[in-house]
Amino acid sequence: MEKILEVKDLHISFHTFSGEVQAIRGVDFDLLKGETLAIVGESGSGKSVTTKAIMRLLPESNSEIKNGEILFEGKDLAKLSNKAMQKIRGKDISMIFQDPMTSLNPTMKIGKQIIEPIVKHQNLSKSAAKERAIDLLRLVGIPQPEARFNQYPHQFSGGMRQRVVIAIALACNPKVLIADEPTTALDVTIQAQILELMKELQKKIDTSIVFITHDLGVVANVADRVAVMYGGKIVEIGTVDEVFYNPQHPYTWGLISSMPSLDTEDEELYAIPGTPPNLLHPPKGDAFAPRNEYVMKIDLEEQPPMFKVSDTHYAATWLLHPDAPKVEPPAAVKRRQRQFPEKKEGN
Amino acid sequence: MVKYLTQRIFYMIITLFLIGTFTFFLMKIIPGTPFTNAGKLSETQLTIMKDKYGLDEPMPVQYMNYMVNMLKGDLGVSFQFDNVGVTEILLNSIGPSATLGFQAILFGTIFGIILGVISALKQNTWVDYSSTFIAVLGKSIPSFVFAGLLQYYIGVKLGWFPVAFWRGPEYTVLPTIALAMFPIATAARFVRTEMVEVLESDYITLAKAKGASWFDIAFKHALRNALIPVVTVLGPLVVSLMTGSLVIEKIFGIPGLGEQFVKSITVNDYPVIMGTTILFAVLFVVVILIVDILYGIIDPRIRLAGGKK
Amino acid sequence: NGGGDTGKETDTGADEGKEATQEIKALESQAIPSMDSVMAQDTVSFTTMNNVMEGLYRLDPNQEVVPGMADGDPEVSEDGTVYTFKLRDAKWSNGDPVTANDFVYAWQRAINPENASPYGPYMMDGKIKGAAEISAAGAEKKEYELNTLGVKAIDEKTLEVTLERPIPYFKSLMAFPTFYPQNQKFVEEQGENYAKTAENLVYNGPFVLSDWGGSTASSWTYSKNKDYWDAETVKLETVQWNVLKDSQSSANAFETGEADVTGKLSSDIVPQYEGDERLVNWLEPTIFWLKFNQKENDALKNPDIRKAIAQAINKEDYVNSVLNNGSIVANYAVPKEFAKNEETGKDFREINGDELLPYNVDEAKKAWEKGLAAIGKDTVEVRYLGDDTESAKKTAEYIKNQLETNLPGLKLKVESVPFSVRLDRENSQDYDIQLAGWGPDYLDPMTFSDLWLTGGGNNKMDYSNEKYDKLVKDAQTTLAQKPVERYDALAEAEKILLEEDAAIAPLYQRSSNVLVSEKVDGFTYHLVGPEYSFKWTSVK
Amino acid sequence: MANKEKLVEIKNLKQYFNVGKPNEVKAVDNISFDIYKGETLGLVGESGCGKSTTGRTIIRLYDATDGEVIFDGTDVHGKKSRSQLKEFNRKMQMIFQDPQASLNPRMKVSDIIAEGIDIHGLAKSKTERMNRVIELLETVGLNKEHANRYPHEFSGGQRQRIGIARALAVEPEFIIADEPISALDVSIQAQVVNLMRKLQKEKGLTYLFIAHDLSMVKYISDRIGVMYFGKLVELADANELYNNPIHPYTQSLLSAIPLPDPDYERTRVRKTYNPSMHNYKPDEEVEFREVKPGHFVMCSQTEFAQYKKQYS
Amino acid sequence: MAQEKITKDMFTPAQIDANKSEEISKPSLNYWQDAWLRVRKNKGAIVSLVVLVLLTIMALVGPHINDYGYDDQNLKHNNLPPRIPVLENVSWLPFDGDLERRNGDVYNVYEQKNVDEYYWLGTDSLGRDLFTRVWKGTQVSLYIAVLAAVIDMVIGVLYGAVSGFVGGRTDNIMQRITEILVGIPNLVVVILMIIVLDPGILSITIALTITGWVGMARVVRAQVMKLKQQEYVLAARTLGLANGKIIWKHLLPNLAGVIIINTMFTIPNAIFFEAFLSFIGLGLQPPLASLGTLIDDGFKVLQLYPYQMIIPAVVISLIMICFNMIADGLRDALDPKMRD
Ligand SMILES: Nc1ncnc2c1ncn2[C@@H]1O[C@H](COP(=O)(O)OP(=O)(O)OP(=O)(O)O)[C@@H](O)[C@H]1O
Ligand SMILES: Nc1ncnc2c1ncn2[C@@H]1O[C@H](COP(=O)(O)OP(=O)(O)OP(=O)(O)O)[C@@H](O)[C@H]1O
Ligand SMILES: [Mg+2]
Ligand SMILES: [Mg+2]
Repeated sequence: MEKILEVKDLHISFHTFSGEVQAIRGVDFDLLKGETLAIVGESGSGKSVTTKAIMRLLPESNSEIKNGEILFEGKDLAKLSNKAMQKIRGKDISMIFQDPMTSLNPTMKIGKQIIEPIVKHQNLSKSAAKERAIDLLRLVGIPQPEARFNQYPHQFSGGMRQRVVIAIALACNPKVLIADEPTTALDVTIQAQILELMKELQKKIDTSIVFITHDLGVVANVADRVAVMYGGKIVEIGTVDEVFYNPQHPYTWGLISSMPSLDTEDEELYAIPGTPPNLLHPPKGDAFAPRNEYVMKIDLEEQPPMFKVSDTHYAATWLLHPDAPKVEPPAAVKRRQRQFPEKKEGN
Repeated sequence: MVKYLTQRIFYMIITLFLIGTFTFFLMKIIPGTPFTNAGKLSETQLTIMKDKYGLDEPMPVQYMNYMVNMLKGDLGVSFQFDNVGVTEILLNSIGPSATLGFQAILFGTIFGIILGVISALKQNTWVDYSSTFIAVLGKSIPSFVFAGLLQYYIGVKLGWFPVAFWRGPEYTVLPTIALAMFPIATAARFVRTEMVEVLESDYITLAKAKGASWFDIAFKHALRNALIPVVTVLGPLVVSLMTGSLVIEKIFGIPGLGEQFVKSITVNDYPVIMGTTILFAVLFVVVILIVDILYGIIDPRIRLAGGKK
Repeated sequence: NGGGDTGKETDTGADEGKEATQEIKALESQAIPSMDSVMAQDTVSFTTMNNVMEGLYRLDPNQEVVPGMADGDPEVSEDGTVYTFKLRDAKWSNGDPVTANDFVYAWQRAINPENASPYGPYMMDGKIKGAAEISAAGAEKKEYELNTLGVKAIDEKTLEVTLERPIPYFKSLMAFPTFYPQNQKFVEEQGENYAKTAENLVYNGPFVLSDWGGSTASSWTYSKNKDYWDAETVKLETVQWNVLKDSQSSANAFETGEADVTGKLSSDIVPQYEGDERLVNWLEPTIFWLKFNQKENDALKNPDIRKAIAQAINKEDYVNSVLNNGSIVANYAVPKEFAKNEETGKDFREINGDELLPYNVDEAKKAWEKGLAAIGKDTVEVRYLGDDTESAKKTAEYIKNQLETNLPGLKLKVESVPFSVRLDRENSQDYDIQLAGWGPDYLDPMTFSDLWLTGGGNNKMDYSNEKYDKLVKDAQTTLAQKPVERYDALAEAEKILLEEDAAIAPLYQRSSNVLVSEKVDGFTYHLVGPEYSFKWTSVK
Repeated sequence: MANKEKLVEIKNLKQYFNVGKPNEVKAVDNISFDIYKGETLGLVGESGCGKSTTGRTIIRLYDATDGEVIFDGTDVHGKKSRSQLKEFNRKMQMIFQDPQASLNPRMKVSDIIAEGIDIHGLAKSKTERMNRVIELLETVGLNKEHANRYPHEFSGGQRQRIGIARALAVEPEFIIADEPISALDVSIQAQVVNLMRKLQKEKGLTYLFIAHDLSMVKYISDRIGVMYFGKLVELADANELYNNPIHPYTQSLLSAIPLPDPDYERTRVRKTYNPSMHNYKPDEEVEFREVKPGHFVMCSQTEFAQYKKQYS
Repeated sequence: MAQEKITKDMFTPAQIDANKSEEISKPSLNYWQDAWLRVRKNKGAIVSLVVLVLLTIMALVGPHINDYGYDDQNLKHNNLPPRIPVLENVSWLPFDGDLERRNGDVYNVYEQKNVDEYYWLGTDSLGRDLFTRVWKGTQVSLYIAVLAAVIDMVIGVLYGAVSGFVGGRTDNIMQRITEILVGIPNLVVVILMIIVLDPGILSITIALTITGWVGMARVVRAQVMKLKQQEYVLAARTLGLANGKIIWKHLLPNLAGVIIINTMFTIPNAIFFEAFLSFIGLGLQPPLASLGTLIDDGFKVLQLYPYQMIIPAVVISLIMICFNMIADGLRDALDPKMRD
């Protein structure tokens, strides 16, 4: 399939009072046309920074792309002028944010907020734009869109606001949609509706989606492929089945084990010990090493490369090195793994 | 809304009543008479004059009379001006003051906002620093100094605008600028602080993500959200500017309320002092009400009936 | 010296050959509070009336009393208490003739307690017969008869005035606007509206008032009155007035040609025009002095201490460096260049000279020691009361510094208060030392001398000296018609006041400064009452 | 469990906001339930349904509009003396949702934790106070080095543990945990939940655990109550509720939970809930009824009959 | 990645102390230390702080540096422009004792008046040394600034905090009271004070106390209404903390930023309010001066002796700019949001 977006060896730093924060330390991935790539990882692992870098929305004052390319349809976005970037934003690539409560301008009517990108990018007349906006509202399932058009955000419920944000993102039929935790702030029932809506719309306009979340349940629901981030790097990437049923990286194991399933009863939940790495002083070796039960000496010395597990599945852990001792993944993971080969054959 | 307004107006009346009462009794304990040539008056003549102006009545009676007359809309007769009603004096002098005040607020706010927006956009650059500098200067140097400098350099040396008097639009230019320095400084500082915060909010990021230009972001998206505190501080400022700045009016020879008020205080012209105070207070409470209504207009989330009490 | 003309004859301007437009722009420090001559009480009103109306007499550029509505000099009775004035043919601006009854009407209005005129009783009580009685009756809410006032219209053109006692300066008093005539018919027609705006007035002066919207108006115009009896003397077509209080602004307006004549300048501005011909300066008959309240303060009751204080202030430095506006040192209690003896034509000051209580540190120190010994103290603390104006405060600073430096052991506590508060405290004698000034309303030393009579309305410092009282009383009564003796008595009294008692410590006699453009010819100011006359002014 | 001792009884509790104004909100509308000693009662429901309000009213952050909260036999909302109130404050504590917002950024961790100790005079001396703080820190898995630090130096999970330590400092019997894990990320949620369970075992604590994430709630709770628009619509044993949800809203809620299992997700069908589906008649009494032993459902008489037939 | 370095033995399990990862690697700084670190990185704030300290030192020491007392009058030497040894020879510096007449003539006043002394910043109309007076005035103005700040912080903050925290009827009444206070023109209030008070520092203090804090009270009230819903406040309440202590321990420290910024708005107002009070005779007793009164006085002779106004104006502007820069720095440093 055609690659629409490629991120190559991206390094991003922030200059803060305390020093240089190396938030992204070599991120590689690509996004295929029409697919959904989920990025998971704990808080602070660099998910948002990666996506903001794609949109060039990082604060100009203290952020710096130290290295790497962001190729969108062959153009390197990192090198585009501001003007040119404005043309791409909202038209070719658009974005949905985590919190629907804060991502709409409280003092601007909903309609105006939707019309804005349409007028800006599609050269439609005001009335045509309005029609399009109302269509969009209807499309995302807002009842009485004509009446709602002239209301303010505070008159909408959380779920409806998130629909509006989605409508804005979809206004110009973007080729890439980046959703940064679009449902974290919503409760489960509404989350489910929004996820359904997004999938439905994706089918209609065939966009590619980068979906950020730390909820593995949501990932399982929406993703075609999954990238797991830790400490500013992607540590594992693969299809959703591969990552869920045959995870390779100890961090992924930890993530999966820490979620109770409906049949976990009295046993204690697995909790990854320790705290995330301090990106002001990133460790020399594997960033995950201090929290890794299976840590080896090499983890403390060298950063692991991406080891190939299958054509679509890679993981950055020394455990995959041929010299590494074989380790047993935790029970919770093994339970899934057992089912996996059958599934794979079934596919 | 109606209920809210009635309640507000009820409070306004109480406030006005208290202010009126306070000022009235204050007038009475001020030493001295309202008669400018009191030094030359004999006892008999003083008695005659007090009698004429009702100053010989017992205090409670004078108070009742005043309050009753005020309710009828009669603010009494001035002492310093022969046979001239206070209402007439106020009406005559509020015009120039209000015109100036309005222009100064308008110009000051617009200019201040632009200054504030620019420095928020260019945070921590020399643009920002110089606008901060201007703002601090505007706050730390009294307006009469600007007035004096403007009059001398622009009026006398360059001759671009008339140095004084009140005869038409061109006469308002210099005093307006002098008077606007303070609102400029205030608006600029507040807008900057608030804008910096607003510019970090999610909806601004979303606006950027939509591909909006910096101009749209600053003026269409951010500004309105940054205006609430500006409105809060400018509200009372409007009143004080509209009711006149005595020094500016003195320097530019403007027949306004500020000058009038100071004059009436120095000559103990009680009715004019009272009248001005009440006018001031009315304007003040009305402006506060307008500010609260403006909140609702600027920010649709704040509904009158709900949030603010 | 009378003042009058400024700017020596210069050829500039005349070269142009074409007739200059007779228009002047002038500045005034405040609006006109009242154009009703009966109700007016301030200089701006008086000045305006002086130019658009006229009484029996007016002051000319040499400060001489010249006939106005009166036709020549009055006939005075033997005892000097009955004056009979003949009126000339003159018209109000509405065409009505000016009659004797207009005077009677106006004067009766001025004394009528119902009107509570602020100046009427002050100018008339004790002078015009019956005035004091009417006032008293009014104050006690008793019946009174306005006809009992000593003013009668013998016929259309003859006015008879009866005085309480002979008043040598009575003619000059008649130039004061409170004694102007009023057109009865017009006033009664207008009722409440009389004098509200320029349209609600009739004029009989050199100009008529126009474009005056009333008391709060900040500009107005004098336009030449074609019907004025002496219209041919009047050259100016218009004088356009604007209110501008700030001196610096006035100077700026003057510089840009927006004003040809400014109001009186504060002393800060004067040095800017040092040596500039356009700065017109004259000595006012206003003296500033320190009043010593002798009611309670033991130290101030002691004449030596008072003398010490009076002599310890370097007035020379003060007028030259602090005021720096042409004001002069005053070592006297009656001003210079003020009252001339009607018989000899000599200035009152020539009798006593002007070294009555001069600056002398040694003397002051001696007196101080003596005084301290007498009261048995070596430190004295007194309160100093002054106005809260800029210059009064500067004066206070200077005096405090001088006294505390020159008189060891003296401490001054300065209190600067608004004018009305100062008056109030003066009335209740709630002060120790007070900086006060006195400006006269008529041209006679008596306006200064009677201030210090025992229990006098303006004494307010418990000063009392029988000899002083006798001399002044004599001047008022027995010597009233003997100008030379009268002046001598008053001069003698002044010596007692200052040299013997040091009841007050005179500081300076104030001078006025205005800017007058070169094109203005015949700029005329006055020393009492109204400030300016434009009757004799023209554009070169 | 029904025979266990009741610790808290909530009877007909109502909490309305802006009473009498046009924007009146019935945040909690007449709910009743009991909490037994030593159990964890989970409370779930969609955002804005009144979960937090219920918790806050129970702990008296709000004065109830109506109803009673009986704690250990006395009515919490009855007028009480200062000392009684203090005692009550000691026995009942709360853990908040936002670990960032619930710690004063300007206070040291030791002072935050010791606040309750100070208020209730639980330490006689400085050293005793400090020892107590250290003990608490260790209880929640932090160490004494952390005592002198400020909240912003901690990660979310650590902050939440500090919040727990603060609540524990006064040795409460009953803790209301208002979405204690919603703001945390998955791996840290596990830490906090483990800690809470450990403490419960060790100290015999009773929890009211508010959340909207049902899988965690199921894991930690003994019984679960489901709220909808200010009303409690279903209350049952955790397993029972999961396996046999009766109220259509509960069913819809359960069907919406995404599980970390792609296969399951591909086949999941979501049920929707629409309050009008009940078709209640105006005069029908909709009440909280016991459909099965220990399993209560908000239903009308007809529904009750139907549920009974269907589920038991 | 250097493959050759990788050896087999590197693939043996390593020992890592699990507890170690709970440790925080940053050194422990307390809140204020941390804030100070941030302020220190803000160059503007630091330069301003240094300047302000220098100004303060000068305010204390300045009046004693030369031989002139702040109230020594010498009328022979009045209205002299600044002249400084050495610098007087640098032509573009205004320290040569020259003045310009209205007509543009430049003349040396010292020569004209035969003065040999040097007055570094010139003299005023009473011949007092401006250098000494300016620093004396700085003393007073700094006092006023501090006073205003204290009043703002004590009364304004407390009033606003109580009003906002208690809410309801109390809030309503307290708001009405401030409305009345603001509604009465300042001038009228001042008249009242003239009657009751003796002029001097005390009456300045009282005057400021009556009117100076209202703005702060409003801002604080609004903020408190926001903050009191914060969970840490609720937490304190569930622990049984009394309201007063909640305000003191929890709310006030978190208002620091707002309070600082608002104080910066109060200070210049206070400095000129003092000048105004002095102007009407309620403020400082001459010969004492403040920067405000010096500016007032200097303004009168601006065109004649411009230095008499410019010098105090420069000092006051310097003080205000420093205050503002420091305030900005502090605000940023104290803002928890600005932390990394
Ligand atoms: N503007 C900034 N200045 C300094 N550091 C920043 C900035 N933005 C992000 N960072 C740092 O970059 C790192 C990655 O942050 P990022 O927001 O990408 O995390 P995330 O994976 O999206 O986490 P979350 O799940 O909490 O959203 C963090 O350590 C963060 O502190
Ligand atoms: N102080 C208050 N004043 C007015 N209304 C309030 C107040 N507090 C809560 N409400 C309203 O009461 C209802 C219930 O709120 P509550 O916070 O209890 O919901 P919740 O179930 O905890 O939601 P969430 O999951 O979002 O925390 C909401 O509609 C809310 O808007
Ligand atoms: Mg993020
Ligand atoms: Mg809640």
